[in-house]
Amino acid sequence: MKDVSPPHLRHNGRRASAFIAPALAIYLTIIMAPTVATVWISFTEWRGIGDSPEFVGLDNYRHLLRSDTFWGSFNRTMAILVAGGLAVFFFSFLFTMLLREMRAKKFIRAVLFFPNIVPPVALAIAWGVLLAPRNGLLNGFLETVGLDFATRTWLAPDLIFRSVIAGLVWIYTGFFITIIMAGVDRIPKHFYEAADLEGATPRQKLFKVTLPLTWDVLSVAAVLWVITAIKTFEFIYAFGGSGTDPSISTWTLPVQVYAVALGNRSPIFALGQGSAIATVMVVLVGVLVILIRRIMRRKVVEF
Amino acid sequence: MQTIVRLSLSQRIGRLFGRLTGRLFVWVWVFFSLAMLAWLILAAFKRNNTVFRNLWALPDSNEAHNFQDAWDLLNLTRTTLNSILTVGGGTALTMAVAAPAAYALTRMGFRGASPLTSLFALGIGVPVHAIIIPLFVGLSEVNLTNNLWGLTLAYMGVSIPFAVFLMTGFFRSLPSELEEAAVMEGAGPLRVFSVMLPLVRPGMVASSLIVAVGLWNEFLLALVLTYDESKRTIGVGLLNTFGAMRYTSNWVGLFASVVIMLTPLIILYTWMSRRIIEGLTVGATK
Amino acid sequence: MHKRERNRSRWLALMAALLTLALVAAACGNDDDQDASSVAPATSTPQSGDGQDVADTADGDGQDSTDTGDGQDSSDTGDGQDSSDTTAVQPDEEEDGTLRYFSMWNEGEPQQEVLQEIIDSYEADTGVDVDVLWAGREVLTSVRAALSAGDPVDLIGFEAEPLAGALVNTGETRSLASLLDQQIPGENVTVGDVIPSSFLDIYAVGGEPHIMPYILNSSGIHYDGRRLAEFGIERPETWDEFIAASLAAGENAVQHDGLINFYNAYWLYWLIVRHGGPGAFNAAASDPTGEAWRSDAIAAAVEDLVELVESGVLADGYEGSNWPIAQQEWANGNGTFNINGTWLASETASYSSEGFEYRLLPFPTTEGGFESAEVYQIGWVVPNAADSPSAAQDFIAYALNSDRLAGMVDVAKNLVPRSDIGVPPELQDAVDMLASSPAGHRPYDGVQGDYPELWIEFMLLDDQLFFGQISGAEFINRMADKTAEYWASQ
Amino acid sequence: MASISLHAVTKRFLDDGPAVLSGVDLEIADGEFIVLVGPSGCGKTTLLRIVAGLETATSGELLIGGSDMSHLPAGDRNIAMVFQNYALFPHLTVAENIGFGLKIRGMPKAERRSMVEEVASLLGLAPYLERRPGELSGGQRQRVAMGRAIVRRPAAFLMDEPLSNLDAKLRVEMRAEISRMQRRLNATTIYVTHDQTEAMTMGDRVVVLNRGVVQQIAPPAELYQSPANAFVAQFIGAPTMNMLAGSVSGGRLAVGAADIPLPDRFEACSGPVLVGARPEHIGVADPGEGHFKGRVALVEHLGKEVQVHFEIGPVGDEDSYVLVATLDPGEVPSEGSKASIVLDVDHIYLFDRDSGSRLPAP
Repeated sequence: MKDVSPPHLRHNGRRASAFIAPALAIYLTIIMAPTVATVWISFTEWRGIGDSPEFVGLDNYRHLLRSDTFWGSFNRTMAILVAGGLAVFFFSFLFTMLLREMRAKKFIRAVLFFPNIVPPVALAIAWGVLLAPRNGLLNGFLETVGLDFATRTWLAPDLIFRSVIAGLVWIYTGFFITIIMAGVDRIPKHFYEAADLEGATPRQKLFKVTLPLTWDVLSVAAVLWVITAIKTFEFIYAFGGSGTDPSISTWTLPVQVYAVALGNRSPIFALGQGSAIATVMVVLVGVLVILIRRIMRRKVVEF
Repeated sequence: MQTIVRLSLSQRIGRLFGRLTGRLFVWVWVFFSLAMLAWLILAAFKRNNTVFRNLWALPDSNEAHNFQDAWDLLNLTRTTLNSILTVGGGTALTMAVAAPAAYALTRMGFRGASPLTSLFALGIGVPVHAIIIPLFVGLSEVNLTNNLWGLTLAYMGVSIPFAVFLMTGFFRSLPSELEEAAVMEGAGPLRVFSVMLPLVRPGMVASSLIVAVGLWNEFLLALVLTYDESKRTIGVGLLNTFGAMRYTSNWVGLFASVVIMLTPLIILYTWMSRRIIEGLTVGATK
Repeated sequence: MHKRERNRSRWLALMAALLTLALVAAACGNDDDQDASSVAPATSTPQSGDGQDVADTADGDGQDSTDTGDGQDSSDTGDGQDSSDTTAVQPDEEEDGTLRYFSMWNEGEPQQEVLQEIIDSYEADTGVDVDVLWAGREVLTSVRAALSAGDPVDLIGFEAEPLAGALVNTGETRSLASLLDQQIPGENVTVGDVIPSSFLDIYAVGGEPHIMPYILNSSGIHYDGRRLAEFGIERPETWDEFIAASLAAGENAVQHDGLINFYNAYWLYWLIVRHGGPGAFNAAASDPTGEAWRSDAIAAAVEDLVELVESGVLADGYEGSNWPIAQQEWANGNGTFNINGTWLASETASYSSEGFEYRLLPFPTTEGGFESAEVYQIGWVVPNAADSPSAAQDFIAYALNSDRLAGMVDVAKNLVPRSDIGVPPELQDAVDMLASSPAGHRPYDGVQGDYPELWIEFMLLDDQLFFGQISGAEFINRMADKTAEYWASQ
Repeated sequence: MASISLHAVTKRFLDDGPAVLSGVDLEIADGEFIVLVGPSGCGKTTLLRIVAGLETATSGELLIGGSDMSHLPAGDRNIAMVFQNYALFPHLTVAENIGFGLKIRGMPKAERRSMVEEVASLLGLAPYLERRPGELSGGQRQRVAMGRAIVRRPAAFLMDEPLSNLDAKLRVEMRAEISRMQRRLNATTIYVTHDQTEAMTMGDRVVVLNRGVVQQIAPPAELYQSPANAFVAQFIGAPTMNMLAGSVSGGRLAVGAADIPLPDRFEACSGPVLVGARPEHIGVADPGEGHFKGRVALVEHLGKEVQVHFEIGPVGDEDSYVLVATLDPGEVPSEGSKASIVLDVDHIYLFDRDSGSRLPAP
């Protein structure tokens, strides 16, 4: 095939590779090769350096399928993804709509975004202090204002994970408001003016103007949420506290990877096992991202 | 603003009410976030034995030594230095390789740019947990565990995908004439790049901030790839402090540590929040 | 320190009690049945008059160390051949005068302060540079990282169970047999003279000690002595009495941090050991068919646990209490009982209410059940990968000096394995418990250390039982299945 | 300065895609000012970029100063280009922008400075040398872009609609200025525009392009007076030439109901044709005379003259068509009135109905 690119771009494959090579090399070494290696390790039983990995085929996966701990972690991860996701997107949209007409918009957005730059350990400490069963700020507040009946053992087994999700929603809503608001702000004002002239209700404006015109941004946001939800580790790990292992009732997939493969108070160093869970995470992200792109791609509108 | 459709009184009241409750809700959320921060800051000045007794009391004495304790326990001079080295170094090096890569991917029009861009984007979805085991083993093999260079390298690796993603957004938004003008004037690829680079300075600043904040708060890699006290970063330091504080039940000291860690972030944030927020949105909406 | 003198006699009894522990350990299905039983003769040696003789075990190697005051080769079991292998390696290695020590303590904990003092004086006395890492409880993660990186780790100090599970049982530690003959600097005794072999034998490999304890813990139910009087309650001894006492002990009778899985596990593990005897829990976990879970003893234990949960004596919100909140409350006088390790006195010392009288209730007995005490050691190991193994041994010997180790008693309020140092007054009950107990067992009956993966599944199910989410029968069925599955996958 | 030759230049962006340029042949003399004009999408910018080296021709040959440059990178062709939106580097000062190419060529600072100042004073930019482009007006930016092109004395200038971002008044001024500058520098120049006024006023010769094919290359006057085909005839001239379908036989032209005798120069023609008549060659005849009967649909007063739209044929009929005439203000009929319309047959053009080419071939 004849090269018809302009002369200054002619040898750009070669020139560009000089530009890309450093980033690509590091990326492949630090991200891609280890990912592949993780998949491979997931088919072995291995305690780490000094021990030789023994190929065990799908044993690790079979073991996971039967493990209550794994399914607990899996379900909690999915709970963050789905329940947390619905809440995050609901609040993000609600706030975006409300903030459009509020004067302190920038200030509020900055406050809501703030948890995203705070170390998750600090957030986890704060969240723990808030929800402690006795002495907790929330219960203390409720008692102070006379709402004693509303106090709960927020960290009891039936509530603890909802409390964790609530914490994540509190943290991430600010982030997604920011993204969605940017998408909404891109929509030219005249669409809304036209809708107003036609007498559209706020709900109609949301469904007929805002949603279709922010669809591509929403698709990016949804992908980011999937990644965020499945990756979330620091907050949950630190929420269980340091110095002891996080309670098994708060384990998610990444926490379990850490607990079985990397460390813990009484470590197992089951690298094969941990890699199998990590592989499940990668597959989960992959499948969901592809799914979201498929579902949301068609409806992109140019304006 | 004019509306053609007339609303009945009850509809109008309903709408007003809806808007007011909505705004109230927003302010409650904002207040809640600020109140929690305020409580932590105040608690850092309280006494350990009364801090949970009287939740809403103001500090009755200035327990500044909480901060001294926290400072020592966090080993703050050391951990801050380590964090600045690894986060600063990691961010600078990430941008140093991500910017040319993003430039080449968007502006050099070579075949394969698009699949390569996707390949980089793929990395955003890879959880750290999926790489950390082989990464740890591999870095051990080359003696880069428990080593700030090794950690910096790992930080580069995990930051590159997002940085490239953000920077391609910024580069894509530049007009191609500028580049062509440079080419016409006889500039080679490096020169053209150096002419284009200042044009994406806002993008560089925003991307650096986002990468740096992410790394500053990171602790899994630091926890697994280093173990030595002298190699601890501030994120791991806070986690360890949390652990130690629980054994000694020095809650106010813990709050003081949190406050110490938050202070630079709050200052940075009040100063730079617009940049951070806008930088993020360019990446997501372009 | 006249306290120490007073306590000395109690120690004699304690040591005697511990003799049986090795037997239990041998029986409870550690992989090395052979090795464990080979130690048995040694442990059955002594009933003799003074503590040092009791402690004097047979592990001394062939060569006589002449400076150990009293001749002690009497009970030599003749395994000198074995240990000479290990001793032979050590002198050849080049040591650089630095000792890399990974410790489980966090900075600011009293034990850390005591150790720091020992380290400082060791450095001053010997010129050896001790490079210590206060790693906290995830110390083994750091150890793994260091070993993988090929960095030297000469000495690791941690709880014996995870040490055994993660390092000793996988053959990554050195024999400390030669250490037993080493003289303790500043004293005219050897290590073997003062550390009872019964402790060492629990985690021995091939008859040789690998973990050298420096702190001794146990667990039981703690209370403020003044409170029972306040409520007019007799000190309960049996399970039924304990439940009755708890019901009478006012609000939040039993404080408990329910978010700590292994605190929750205390109850059931103790109940199983009480009903089925030491080793019963371990036996259930090590039964490849899982059927051992269906024993009467375990059924009775589960029934008792359900009784505890349903009686309502557990403090409000115990399921959602994150350590150390419940123990803080308890130490502040809100609540009567708290099941915990004997470190509780040390941990709560800084915030307990004024005049707090630390008392310990041995875990209540059950009808027709067994008596036994938990022996929870914290000790040192020297990994195979150590660069300076002999410096590590020197340090251990140095730190075991009675004046230096006394800091663990006086400052950190812990028990130590040396009989001649004494006990902190807060732990008088613990010593009495250990001394009067006819038998001993490992923490969690060794399940945590021996089967860490199964242990996680156990804690998960135990939590559900403890929080009233599943029935006793369901628990037993699922635990039996889990165990069978676990063994099938091994 | 140098001549530029294009031989059979063809460009496809996709291998099997449509040709954006097909078989373009063009000889540009040294110092000549050539304007490329055509509707948007006709390929004029692509042609310019091929000369610049920003695109490569799929086939064909490009010679600059007699040597083949087809495969030389843009920077090595010694050509300067002025972009539509000026493409000034926003972070550089005016002086740095102008001197950019000199700097790349490694010219010493002092020498560079004096050249930049010389060019700046030529363009009236001397007071602004230390400003950045963002602080300049549109016209000034345009001059900076010119300056950057001029300063390195290139073999040729390429200009890609350089005036389209200016307002109408400024555009007229700059047009003249560029022409003056070009003459003064005697620089070979290729100028792309879609504005026929610019084409007619500035070019020594004009190249009319349509759909990638050169329609005609000629000086402006010739282009107007002697268009090679119907496309050129309609593209050049404002208002547009009227174009009617008709047929010729026996020296007579039939258009609708009209039957018009043709002058001798058309004697070789016959068959279906397009009749082209410029508005100034359409007049009003006395009632009863004239070639067409129509209504005055619209009258536009432009001052010096008046444009009148005549509608021929029944109102609303799809066969109806409009003829536009330019009349003197004195002879304007009133809107809505009936009118007889006459063609100035001495000035009409005939084109082949199928190929559009001029009849008889010039």
